[in-house]
Amino acid sequence: MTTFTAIPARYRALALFTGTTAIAAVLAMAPASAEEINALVWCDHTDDALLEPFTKATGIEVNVKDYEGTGTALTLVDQSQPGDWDVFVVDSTDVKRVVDRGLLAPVDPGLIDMSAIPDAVKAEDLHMVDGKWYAFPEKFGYNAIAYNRDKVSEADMRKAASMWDPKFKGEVAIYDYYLPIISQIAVGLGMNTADFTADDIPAVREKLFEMKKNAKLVSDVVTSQTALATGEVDILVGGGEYAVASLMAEQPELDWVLPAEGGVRWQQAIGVFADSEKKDAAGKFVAYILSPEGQARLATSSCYWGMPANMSAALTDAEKKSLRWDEQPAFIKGSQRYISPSEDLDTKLQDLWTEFLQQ
Amino acid sequence: MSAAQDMRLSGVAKRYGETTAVEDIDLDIPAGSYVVLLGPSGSGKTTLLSILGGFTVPSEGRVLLGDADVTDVPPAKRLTVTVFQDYALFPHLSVGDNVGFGLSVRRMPKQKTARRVNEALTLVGLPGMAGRRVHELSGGQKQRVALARAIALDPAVLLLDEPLGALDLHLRRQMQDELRSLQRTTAKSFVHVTHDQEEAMALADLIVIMKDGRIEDVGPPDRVYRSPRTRFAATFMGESTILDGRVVACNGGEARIETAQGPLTVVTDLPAGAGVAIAIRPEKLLLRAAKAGETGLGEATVRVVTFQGSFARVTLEGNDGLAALAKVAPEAAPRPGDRVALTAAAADLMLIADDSRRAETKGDAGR
Amino acid sequence: MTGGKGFARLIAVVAALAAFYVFIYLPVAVLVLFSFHAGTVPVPPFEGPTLEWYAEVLGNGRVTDGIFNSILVGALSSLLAAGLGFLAAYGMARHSPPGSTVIQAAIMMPLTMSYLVIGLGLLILFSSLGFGKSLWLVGIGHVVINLPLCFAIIVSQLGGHQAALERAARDLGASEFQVIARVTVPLIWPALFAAFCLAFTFSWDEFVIAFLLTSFDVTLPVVIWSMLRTGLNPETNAAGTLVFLVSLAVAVAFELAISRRKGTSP
Amino acid sequence: MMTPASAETRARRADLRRGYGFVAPALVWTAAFFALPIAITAVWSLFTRSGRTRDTSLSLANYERFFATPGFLSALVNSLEVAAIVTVVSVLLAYPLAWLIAFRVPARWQRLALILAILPFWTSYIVRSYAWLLVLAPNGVVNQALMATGLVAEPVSIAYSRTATVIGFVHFFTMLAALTIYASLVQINPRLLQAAGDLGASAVQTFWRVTLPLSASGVAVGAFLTFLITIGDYITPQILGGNTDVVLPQLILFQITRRGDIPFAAAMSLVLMVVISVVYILAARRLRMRT
Repeated sequence: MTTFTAIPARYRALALFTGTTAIAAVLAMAPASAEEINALVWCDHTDDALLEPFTKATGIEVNVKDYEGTGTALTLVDQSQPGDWDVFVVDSTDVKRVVDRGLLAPVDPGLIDMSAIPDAVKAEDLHMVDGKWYAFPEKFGYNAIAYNRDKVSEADMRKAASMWDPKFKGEVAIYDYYLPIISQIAVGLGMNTADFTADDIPAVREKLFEMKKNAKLVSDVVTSQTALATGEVDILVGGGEYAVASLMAEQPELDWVLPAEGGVRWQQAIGVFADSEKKDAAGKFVAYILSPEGQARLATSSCYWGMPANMSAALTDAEKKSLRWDEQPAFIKGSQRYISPSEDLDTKLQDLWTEFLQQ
Repeated sequence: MSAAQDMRLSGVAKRYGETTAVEDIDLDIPAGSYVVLLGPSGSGKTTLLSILGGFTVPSEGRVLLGDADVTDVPPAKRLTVTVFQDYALFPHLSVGDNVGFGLSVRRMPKQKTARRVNEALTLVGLPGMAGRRVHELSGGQKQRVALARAIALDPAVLLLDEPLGALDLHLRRQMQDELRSLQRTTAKSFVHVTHDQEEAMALADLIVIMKDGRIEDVGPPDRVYRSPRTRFAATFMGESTILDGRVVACNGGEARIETAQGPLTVVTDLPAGAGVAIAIRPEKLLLRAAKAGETGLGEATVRVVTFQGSFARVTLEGNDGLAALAKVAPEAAPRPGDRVALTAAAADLMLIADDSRRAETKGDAGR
Repeated sequence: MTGGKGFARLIAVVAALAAFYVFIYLPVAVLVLFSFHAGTVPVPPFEGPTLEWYAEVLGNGRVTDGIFNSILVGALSSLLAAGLGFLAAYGMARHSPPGSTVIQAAIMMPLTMSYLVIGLGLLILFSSLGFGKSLWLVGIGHVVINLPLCFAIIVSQLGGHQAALERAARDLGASEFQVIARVTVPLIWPALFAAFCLAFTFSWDEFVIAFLLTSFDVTLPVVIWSMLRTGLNPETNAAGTLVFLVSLAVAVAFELAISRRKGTSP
Repeated sequence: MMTPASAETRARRADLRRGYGFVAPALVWTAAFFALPIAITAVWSLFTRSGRTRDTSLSLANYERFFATPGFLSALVNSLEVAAIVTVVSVLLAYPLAWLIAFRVPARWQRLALILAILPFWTSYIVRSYAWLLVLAPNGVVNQALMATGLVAEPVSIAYSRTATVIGFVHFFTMLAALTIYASLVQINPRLLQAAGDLGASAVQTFWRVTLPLSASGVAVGAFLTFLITIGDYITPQILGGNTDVVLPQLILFQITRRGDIPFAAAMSLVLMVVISVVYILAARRLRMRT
C-alpha cells in the first residue's frame, strides 16, 4: 500500500513527460495533410505575414530555409537530396551560374506581369539563358554606406575612399558578405563590376586590407546594425536602407548614402528548382510573390525592407516614402550590380574574403 | 517454500587469482540445526557463507542442498536467504514492502503477501509495523525486519552474516536469545557468522572454527570448549594456557608427557616421541600446590591482576617463559610480583595434537 | 565565534557571493529588461515597458515550432542517453567485464571531442549514406554527446551501497530485471533524473550539431540564431526571456516535487 | 556431467555475457555515430574540393594548405590563446565561488545557492552571448557603472574584441567549473580538515595541503571541460568577437556553410581534434600523477 503513495510519485513526473513526448513524437511523424513546398530563400521570405496569406489562399504550406550569400545556398543544396527543394530565391547576378549547374527550371513569363518591372531591374541578361526565363526579379536595394550623422559628415561618406581612410580607424563595421563589399570597393576604385576579372583582385585586395585595419568588426546584418545603433561604430560599409531604415524612426541620426563614385545594387530573383516534384505549387508561389500584394508584403518584410521589383506593388504612401520610392530612378542609375563571378572567380573571391577575415 | 533440509559442502575451495579464500572445506549442516561459523576476520567465514548463499561460486567442490547440487544455482533460485551484516533493508520501501519483497517478486497475490508479512513481523516481535519507513527504525528493529524479510520466504536455510555486529552489547545479548528462540520456533537451519565466541557459544548447536580459509574444529560448543582439536581453537574459543610437550612414554592409553613445567600424564594413545600441546582453561588453572590427583606445573610470577567483577583475571609468567592465565575469586587474588605454584586437575588438562599434525587430524573434523 | 570578527567575515562572504551573482545575472537582467523595450532597437537607454515583443514572438510560428522541436529532440535524446548510459553503467558496475577500462574510455570518448567535430562527422556520414537532414539526425547527435555524461553521472552513483541492496534483492528471488526495476532504479533515481536533466539542458541549448544537421524543422537555438542574423529587434530578447521563464518554471516545479516528497516522510 | 570447476567458469561466463549485454547498446551507438563518422571525416580530409565537386584521390593537400597559410595557423593560435585564458580565469573565479558555497553557506542553503548560480544558464546560450553585447555597449551597464564611479571618463570599448569573447566564455564556464569543483569539495570528509587543524595546520595551510589537493580532480575536470568547449565553440566568438580575431571553429563553419569545402573543413576539424586530444592526454597524465 505504502509503496504506491511514496514511490510512484517519483516516476509520475517522468511518466507524464515520457508520455507527452511520445505523443508529440507520433504527432510530429504524422504526415501533413496539406501540400508542402520547400523554399531556399533570403531571410525576408521567412516572414509569416508574407507566407500566411498564400497558404490561406492556396492550402500550400511553405517551408522556408534562410541563407545569406549564394555560396551558403549552394552548400545547402549540395548537402540535400535531389527533389528536396522547390523554390529558390537567389541573387540575380548568380542566376546564370545556378542555371549552369542545372539547378533551375525555366519559368513561364506568363505567370507574372512583366510590364510593371523597370528595365534595369528586369535585366534580361541576368535572368534569361538561351532566350528562356529562369528566374524573375523580385526585390532590390543598395549596398552603400550607412553612418551616424552626428559622428561623421555626409560629405565624407559620399567619398568612396572614406571606406579605407585611416582617420575612421576603429569606427567602421563591415557587412560580412564578400560579393557586395568587393563590388563596392571595385566601384569605389572606378571599376565596372560587369567587367571584373581575376586581374582586378590585387587592387581590390589592397583596399580591402586597408579597410580591415580600420574595422572594428566584420559581421552579419544584425550585429552590424547593433554596433551602429549602440554607437560602437559610426560607419557600416555595405549598409543601405535595408540596414538602417528600421532604425531611423528611433535614431534619426542614422542614415545612408550612395558614394559619388556610385554604389552597389543588390537584386534578388525567384525561380523553381529543376528537380522539384511540385513545380505547379512552386509556380503558384512565384506568381504570388510577384503579384502586387505579394510584392508589397515582401518589400516590407520583417527581416529587411527593400524595393519591390514590381512597381505596381500595393504599398501605402508612408511605406513608399520610407523606401524613397521617388528617388529610385536616380539611385538605379547611380548604382552597379554585384560582380557576377564564374565558379573559378567566385572561389578566388571567397579565398580573398577568408584571408581578409583573418587579417 | 520448504521444510528444513540438510546442506553440505564437499571439498569446497575458492580462489581469486593467486589468493585462496577458503580451501578443503567439508561441512555438514544438519536440517534444523543452528550452526555458527566462528573465526577472526579474514578467516574465510564470510566467503563460506557467501558460497552457501550462492553469491560466490566455488572454484572447486560441491554445494548440496538436500539431494540437489546447487553449486552454481544463483541466490535468487536457491532455498537459502541471507540476513546481511548491515541488514540491506531497501530504504525506498516501507517495512511491510521490505518484508514482502521476496513474495511480491514471485507474484504472490497481495492479500496473501500481506498476511505473510504480518505473520513474519509478529514472529520477530514487530506486529503492526508494516507501515513504518525503514529510516524510522532503531538498530534492533532493523535487525528484526531483516529477519522477518528472510523468514517470510520460508527458506530451507537462513544465513546470517554477523547479524548482531552493529548492535550494542545489551541489545546483542537480547537478540541472541531471540534468534535462538526464532530458530527453535521455525525449526529451520540457521548458519550464523560471527567473530564473537560468546555469541557462538550462546547460540550454536554446532560451532565451526575457521582460520586462514580452513576449518580448525567443528563440534557442539561444550565439546569444542572442553576439548578443542587445535591450538588455535583452544585460544580463539575461550582463553587457554598452553604448555608444549612431547610424549615420552605411552602405556595402555595413558601417555607420559614431558614439558618445561614438569612431567604430566594424560589419556591418549599417541606414540612416544609425538609433540603435543596441553591447554588449560583459566578457571581450571589453580594457584596453589598440587594435591592428590592433580598435576603440579611449577611456579610462576604474577604479572597483572585485573578485577572483573565476579572474578579476578591473573596473568602470570611461568617456567621457560610460559604465559599463563588464571581466573580466581577476587578475594583470593594474589598481588603482582608474588610467586605462586600452578596446578591443574588431571581431568582439566586438554590434549591438543601439535600443529605439525593438524593437517592430519583436521581431516575428520567435520565428521 | 567572536562577535565582531564573525560578523565581518559574514559580510565578506555575503559580499563575495553577491559579486558573483551580479556577474552571473548581469546579461540575463539586461536581456529580460530589454525584452520589454518599447523601441525596435534593443539598445540602451531603456524605453518602455511594452509587451509587444512577447506577442510577436508567440505569434511567430518558427519560434513556437522551434520550441516544440527542441523539447522533442531534447526529451527523446536525453531519455535515450540516460537509458543507454544507465545500462552501460550498470553492466560495468555490477558485472565488471574484462577490459572495462577500455570500454569506459570508449564510452567516454565523445566527451573529449568538440561538438563541431561530431556534427561535421555526422553530416559527412549521413550525406554519404544519402540521408536528408532532419531532427532525427540531431537527436542521434545529441545522444552521442550526452551518453558519456549520463554514463559518468550514473556510474559514479552506482556504489557499493546499492550493490549490497541489489544482492539482497537477488537473494530474495528477484530476477535481474526485477532488481533493476525495483531496487537499482528507485535507489539511483536522483542520479538518473540528474543525468536526464543535464542531458536535456545540453540538448536544449546545443547549436552547432542542430545547425549542421537540420534544414526546415529546426530547434530553438537555430531559430534564434537566424532571428539574430535577420532582424534587429527585441523579439530575440523576448524569446530568450520566455525560454528562461519556462526553464525556471520547470526547475521550480521539480524542486517543489522533490521537497514535497521529502516532506511526506519526516 | 558437471564438475565444480566448470560451475565457476560457467557462472563467470554468464556474468560476462550479461555485462557485455548491458554495455553493448552504448558501445554500438558510440561506434556507429561517433567513431565511424570521425573515421569518415578523416578519409574526407584527404579529398580535395575542385570547384563544386570533390576530387576523391587521396592527398595531404588540405593539411599542406592549412599549415602553409599564416591566416589559418593564426586562427589556431587564437583558438589556443582564447581557450587557455578562459580556462585559467574561469577556474580562478570558480574556485572561490565553489569554496564559499561548500564551506561558508549553511548546508540547507547550498542547494538554493547552486540553483541560483545555474538558473541564468537556462536562457539560450546564443541570446546570452548577444545580451553581453548590450551589457558591454558604450552606453551599456558596465560603461555606465564605470563612468558613474569615475573610473573612466569616456566609455571603454569592450564589445567586438577578444576581451568580449573571453568575458562571454568566462561567464558560462565560471558556473560550470564551480559545479565540478563544488562536487569535489563537498566530498571531502570534514574530519580531514578538522584533523589537519588539530595537527596544527593553519587555515591557509589546511587549504593548500588538504583542501586543494583533494579537490584537484574537480578543478581538472572543470578546467578540461572549459578548455574543450571553448576551443570548439563558434557562437561566442562569432557574436562577441566581431570577426576580428577569428578562431578555428569560425573558419571551419565558414568552409562548411559558405564555401562548401567539406574536405578542407574536415582537415581543419581533425587538426582541432588532435589539439584537443593532446590537451586531454596532458591533463589526464597530470591528474593521474597528482592522485
